[in-house]
Amino acid sequence: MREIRFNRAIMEAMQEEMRRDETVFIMGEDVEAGIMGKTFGMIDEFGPERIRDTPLAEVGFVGAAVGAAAAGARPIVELMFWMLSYVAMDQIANQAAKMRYMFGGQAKLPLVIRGSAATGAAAQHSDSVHSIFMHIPGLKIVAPSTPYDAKGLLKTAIRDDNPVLYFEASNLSALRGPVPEEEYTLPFGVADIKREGTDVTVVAISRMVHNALAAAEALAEDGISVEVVDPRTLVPMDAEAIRSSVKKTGRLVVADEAQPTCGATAEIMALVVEDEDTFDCLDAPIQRVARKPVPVPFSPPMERFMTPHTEDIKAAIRKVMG
Amino acid sequence: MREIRFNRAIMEAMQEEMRRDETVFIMGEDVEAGIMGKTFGMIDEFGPERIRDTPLAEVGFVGAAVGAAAAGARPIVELMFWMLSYVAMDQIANQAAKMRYMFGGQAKLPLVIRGSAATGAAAQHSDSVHSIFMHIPGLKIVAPSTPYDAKGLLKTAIRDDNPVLYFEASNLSALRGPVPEEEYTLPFGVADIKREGTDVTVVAISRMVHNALAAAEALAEDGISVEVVDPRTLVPMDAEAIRSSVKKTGRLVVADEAQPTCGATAEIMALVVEDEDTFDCLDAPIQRVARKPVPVPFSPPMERFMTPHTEDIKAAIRKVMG
Amino acid sequence: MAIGNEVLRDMYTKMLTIRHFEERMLEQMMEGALPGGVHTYIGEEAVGVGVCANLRIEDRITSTHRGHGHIIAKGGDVKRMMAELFGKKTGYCKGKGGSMHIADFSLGILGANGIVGGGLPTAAGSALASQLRGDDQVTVCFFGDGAANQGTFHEAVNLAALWRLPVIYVCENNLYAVTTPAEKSISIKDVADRGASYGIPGIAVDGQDIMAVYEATAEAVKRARAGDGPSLIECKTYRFMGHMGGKEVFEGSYRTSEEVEEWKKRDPIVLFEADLLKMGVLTKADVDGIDKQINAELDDAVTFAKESPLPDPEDALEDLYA
Amino acid sequence: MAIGNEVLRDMYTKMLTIRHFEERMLEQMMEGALPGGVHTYIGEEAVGVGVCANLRIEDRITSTHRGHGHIIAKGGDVKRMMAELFGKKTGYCKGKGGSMHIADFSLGILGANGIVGGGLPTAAGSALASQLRGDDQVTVCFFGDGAANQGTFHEAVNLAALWRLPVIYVCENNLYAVTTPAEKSISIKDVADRGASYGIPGIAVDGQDIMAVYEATAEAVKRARAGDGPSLIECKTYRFMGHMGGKEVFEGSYRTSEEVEEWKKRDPIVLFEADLLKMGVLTKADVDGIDKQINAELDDAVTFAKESPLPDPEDALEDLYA
Ligand SMILES: Cc1ncc(C[n+]2csc(CCOP(=O)(O)OP(=O)(O)O)c2C)c(N)n1
Ligand SMILES: Cc1ncc(C[n+]2csc(CCOP(=O)(O)OP(=O)(O)O)c2C)c(N)n1
Ligand SMILES: [Mg+2]
Ligand SMILES: [Mg+2]
Repeated sequence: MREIRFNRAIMEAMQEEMRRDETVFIMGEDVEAGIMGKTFGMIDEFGPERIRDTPLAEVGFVGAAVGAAAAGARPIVELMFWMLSYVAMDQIANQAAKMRYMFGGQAKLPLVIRGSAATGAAAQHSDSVHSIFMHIPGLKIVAPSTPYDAKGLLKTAIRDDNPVLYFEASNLSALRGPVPEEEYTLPFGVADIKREGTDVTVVAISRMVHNALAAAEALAEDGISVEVVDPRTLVPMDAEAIRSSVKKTGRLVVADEAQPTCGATAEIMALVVEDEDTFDCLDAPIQRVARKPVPVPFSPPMERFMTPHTEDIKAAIRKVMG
Repeated sequence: MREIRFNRAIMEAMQEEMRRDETVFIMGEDVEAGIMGKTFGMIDEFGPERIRDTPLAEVGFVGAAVGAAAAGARPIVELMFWMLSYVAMDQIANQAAKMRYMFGGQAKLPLVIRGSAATGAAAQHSDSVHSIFMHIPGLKIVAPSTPYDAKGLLKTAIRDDNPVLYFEASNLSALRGPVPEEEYTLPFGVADIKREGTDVTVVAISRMVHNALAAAEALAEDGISVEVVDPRTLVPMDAEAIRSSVKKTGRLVVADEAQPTCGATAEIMALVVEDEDTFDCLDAPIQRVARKPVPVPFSPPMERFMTPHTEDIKAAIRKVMG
Repeated sequence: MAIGNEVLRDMYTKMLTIRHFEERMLEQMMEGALPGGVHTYIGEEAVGVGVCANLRIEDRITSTHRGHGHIIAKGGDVKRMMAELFGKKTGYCKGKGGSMHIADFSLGILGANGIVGGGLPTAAGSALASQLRGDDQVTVCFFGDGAANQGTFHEAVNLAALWRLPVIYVCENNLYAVTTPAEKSISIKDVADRGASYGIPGIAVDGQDIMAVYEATAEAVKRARAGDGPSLIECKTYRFMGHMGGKEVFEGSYRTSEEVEEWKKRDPIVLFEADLLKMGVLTKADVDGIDKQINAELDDAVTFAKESPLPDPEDALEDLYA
Repeated sequence: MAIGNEVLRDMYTKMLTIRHFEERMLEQMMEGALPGGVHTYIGEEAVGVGVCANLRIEDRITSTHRGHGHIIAKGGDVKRMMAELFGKKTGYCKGKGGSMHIADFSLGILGANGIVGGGLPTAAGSALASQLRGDDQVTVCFFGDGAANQGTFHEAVNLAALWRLPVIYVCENNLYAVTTPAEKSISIKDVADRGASYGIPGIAVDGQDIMAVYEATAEAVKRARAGDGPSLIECKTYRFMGHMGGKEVFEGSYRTSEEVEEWKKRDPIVLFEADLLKMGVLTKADVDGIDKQINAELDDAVTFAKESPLPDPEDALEDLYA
């Protein structure tokens, strides 16, 4: 199968869906020039109406996307970085997420908001915020780890009639991976076992899937068999797949690039320990691998120190192996 | 000891601190008229400079409070309801929380933001958002359950040189409780055992403390001895107190009025199961008691159904008792 | 003005329907039948009706926390509105929304909003959907004097102006945001003058004079349908009741009863009725007939609301996702 | 204008220091010595220097992502700045901030900001702190043409106008926000005209002419110190380099090289130097001497930055709370 980059997979998904449905359009800062790489050149095919540069006004244009969706269009919003969701938070958390429900099911909000997080850009550009939005009912949340998943899930997101937040992890943009030429979509709420194993389960989110696979590979040499589960969508979350894996292995490590406190890692731990059958199979304390609880510092030695890496996953696995 | 209402305790804390330090002032919407009850009448003593009505502009006045704090004043911001933090999110999450750190320790930000959540006011007014802010390093988070704690913790918050978010639970405002006439403050990061017990630990947050105590009382008749732990501050979190209690009882229920997913409940569960010693003492799956995962609906039967109550805590306790 | 007599009669009927609807609602509130708070439109009827008389069914509006008048003006069904206020299953939102979240997408009512200023960007987005489709529908956004100071005002109106969106921003300046007088929250006298910041027409009209509102809107709608972009209309008006419910506790403290009485002399319904009688559009008998008919309709609405079933508690779990 | 020759010389020196600082930084960037991105101030030196020449040490500024010029203009130390860009422990933020978060509270530099528009409310707050204390310090807020469309602009300037805060809003209109031309993001020609929305003076000046900037600021500072409230000054200027780093990939696509060349003819340093030579404030020999002196200082700064130690990884855990 051909291999393409993560960013290319995202672009292809948008191109295909825009060809398929003319109500789909993209809006965001500098999308016409395509400075984030994911819309670069799309202006030529789709023109400035559908590759729509916005003023520097996140609550304005995110809110406009919400209203456009409520009125029958299908916007894709590009946030340069996800920290900009803080600026637009009300429109995401208290408008988009709640409209359908509070109107008793009247609204359809086919809206995708996508973006990445920065690295090497210090505190204000680097928050990984998916866990915050997991806390708010009414949003769907996607966190792909491979070009294949990125494309299939983004196409599904664009066809979904609900607000979908789509998180592109830092450092993945140039990752290559196999993606078929043929059209395909991937369902939400179905975890993918990225590697089978029997001794310990690692549930890893987005970029951390690759670290988990590297850790698994390394530890295989020591005779430890690691299963790597990639939830792919955080809402809906495939709790069953996670619990099944833990029931098999009896041990769990959870890895996410975000903050630990009230994070997706804590949620996955909770999903496991509140389930009686799974709890009964648990042979060791669960370990979480995440950022250290400080904002992201600028200088590389400090950033590296507070960011989770393959070694951290390995250490956590060794710990739960006892 | 005299008994005063929760709201009165909050007002007293502000009055005392404003008398003690003239750089402390209050700003917010309609604080002069005191429509939320907590500043009612304070205008007479402190005047409009220090009981400062703002325009309807949350990112503006929360940001102004951040700037005033950075420049040496000690603002207390009243948000009518905490959902307004969504509107001001960037100033809280990406400015106030990060400034000191990203400036290498230069800034001091003595800032308190306080507010409540509504009931009977449907989806957009009712989010309990403390878990969201727990996810963001750099903030301190207070969630008191009694007038005594409310006063002592708010005084500490006002004297703290960091941004402190102070959550006043819905339904607690009229609660009466003993509060000494003499001045006192309460430390952050020290949980309070609201009831001792030996069979099961209930960690309950804010309003749920009262439900947990009611559940404990009821189940005592069935011979179940429930320990109720009130963390009081969620950041810093007194993990040690929680773990000690669980080591003693071997069973845990966690209760919070907020959403479960990535919530404070999940975090407390994670703190327990990632700690080897505590995990080893755990005799049953942990249960969480929280809202059902939908926005808050308007109509009382539905709101009641999705809100956690004493019966839910009792059921959870019975479940972990096996 | 070439408005047909039928239209004028309909406008009068709508104004009176709003007035009586609110009065009935307050009666029910006093009887304890309403599970939540309400913001009345009494005194401001000329604005909603004068604006919406220019709209077609397919045209859309975004409304506010003080939304009942907008909804009736746009053709909303008083039965389903009243039932919603009662939290009944037959209400517009099946009891999920309550007073602050009534919507009727089939009539282009994109919903009331609990967040002040929340509808400004979504209205721009709704207009964008029309522009993208190439239809000639317009969107009207109602907002208050308080909302005129929200960042959403700036971002949304700027966006609408840049993209020449078919949207009309209608500021209902009733001189207060809760207890805060406009001069404490708007740094200039007329919100209308803020149109100049975006290069769009801004006009201030007497909001008690329905024909003035009608004419200003007619002009703006013409512009919008012709593709000439947005307009800003400020209607100077007054709420005759307290901010919430009927008479509020703060009444008198932030505005004098003389001021209230002064404004009540310019009751928009009384003024319009006098004009219509003078013009011979209505006779005294017509007026009585209309009044009777409205009262009969509202009797039905109240009965319908009372007799309708409450939602089942479990209904809370529905309507989250499409 | 009665500006002493020493002040003029100092202004010239500061401008040239900024220019050379940025050039050195770009050299270091090309050599791979900088771990993060940078936004240069080259071409805009007259703005920061012309403004800050009116300020005292105790006066405060809030800066932007394009902040190096402001910091040098306000008296910042090039050694600690350069070290910060290198991510070194000796930098202004101990390596935690990098280019976008340099601050020096001892000089009233309340920090650069990674969030466009983020400093607008905090500047108002800083001014509020002065007003509350009754000192006569002023605060200057720098922001870009892009930022002029953020909601924070509206909320903060409105607030400042209402409260007559001693703050000066300085818009650096360099015609682009990344690749987005101002006319695609600002719905009128002059940001200065937006002052009228708040009843405050708004003036547009030639940002390449340092004396024009100086004089406009002098007037605004006088107003602010006298308690007459805020002003808005728009400086029309141009960035000579790409949005980030030196020459960017998008150069040419969103602005023509003719346009760039045209603006470079109005290099603010060249213009000021010619004036000073003509006025006899400087001789050619002075110019050479200043240049030499600056270069020597910057040699030291680069050496200092290079030779300074990186932070220890664990330093990441410090400086979160006061
Ligand atoms: C963003 C936001 N801030 C504050 C509130 C609380 N609140 C509800 S209505 C209101 C006043 C609104 O004033 P205005 O816009 O003038 O509308 P009016 O009530 O006068 O019709 C306030 C402060 C809110 N709901 N949303
Ligand atoms: C709120 C926000 N939106 C978007 C960005 C990404 N971004 C960084 S700089 C920039 C352009 C800023 O333009 P302007 O305000 O004109 O300043 P300039 O770079 O031209 O000096 C953008 C869009 C950001 N950092 N913050
Ligand atoms: Mg009002
Ligand atoms: Mg610019």
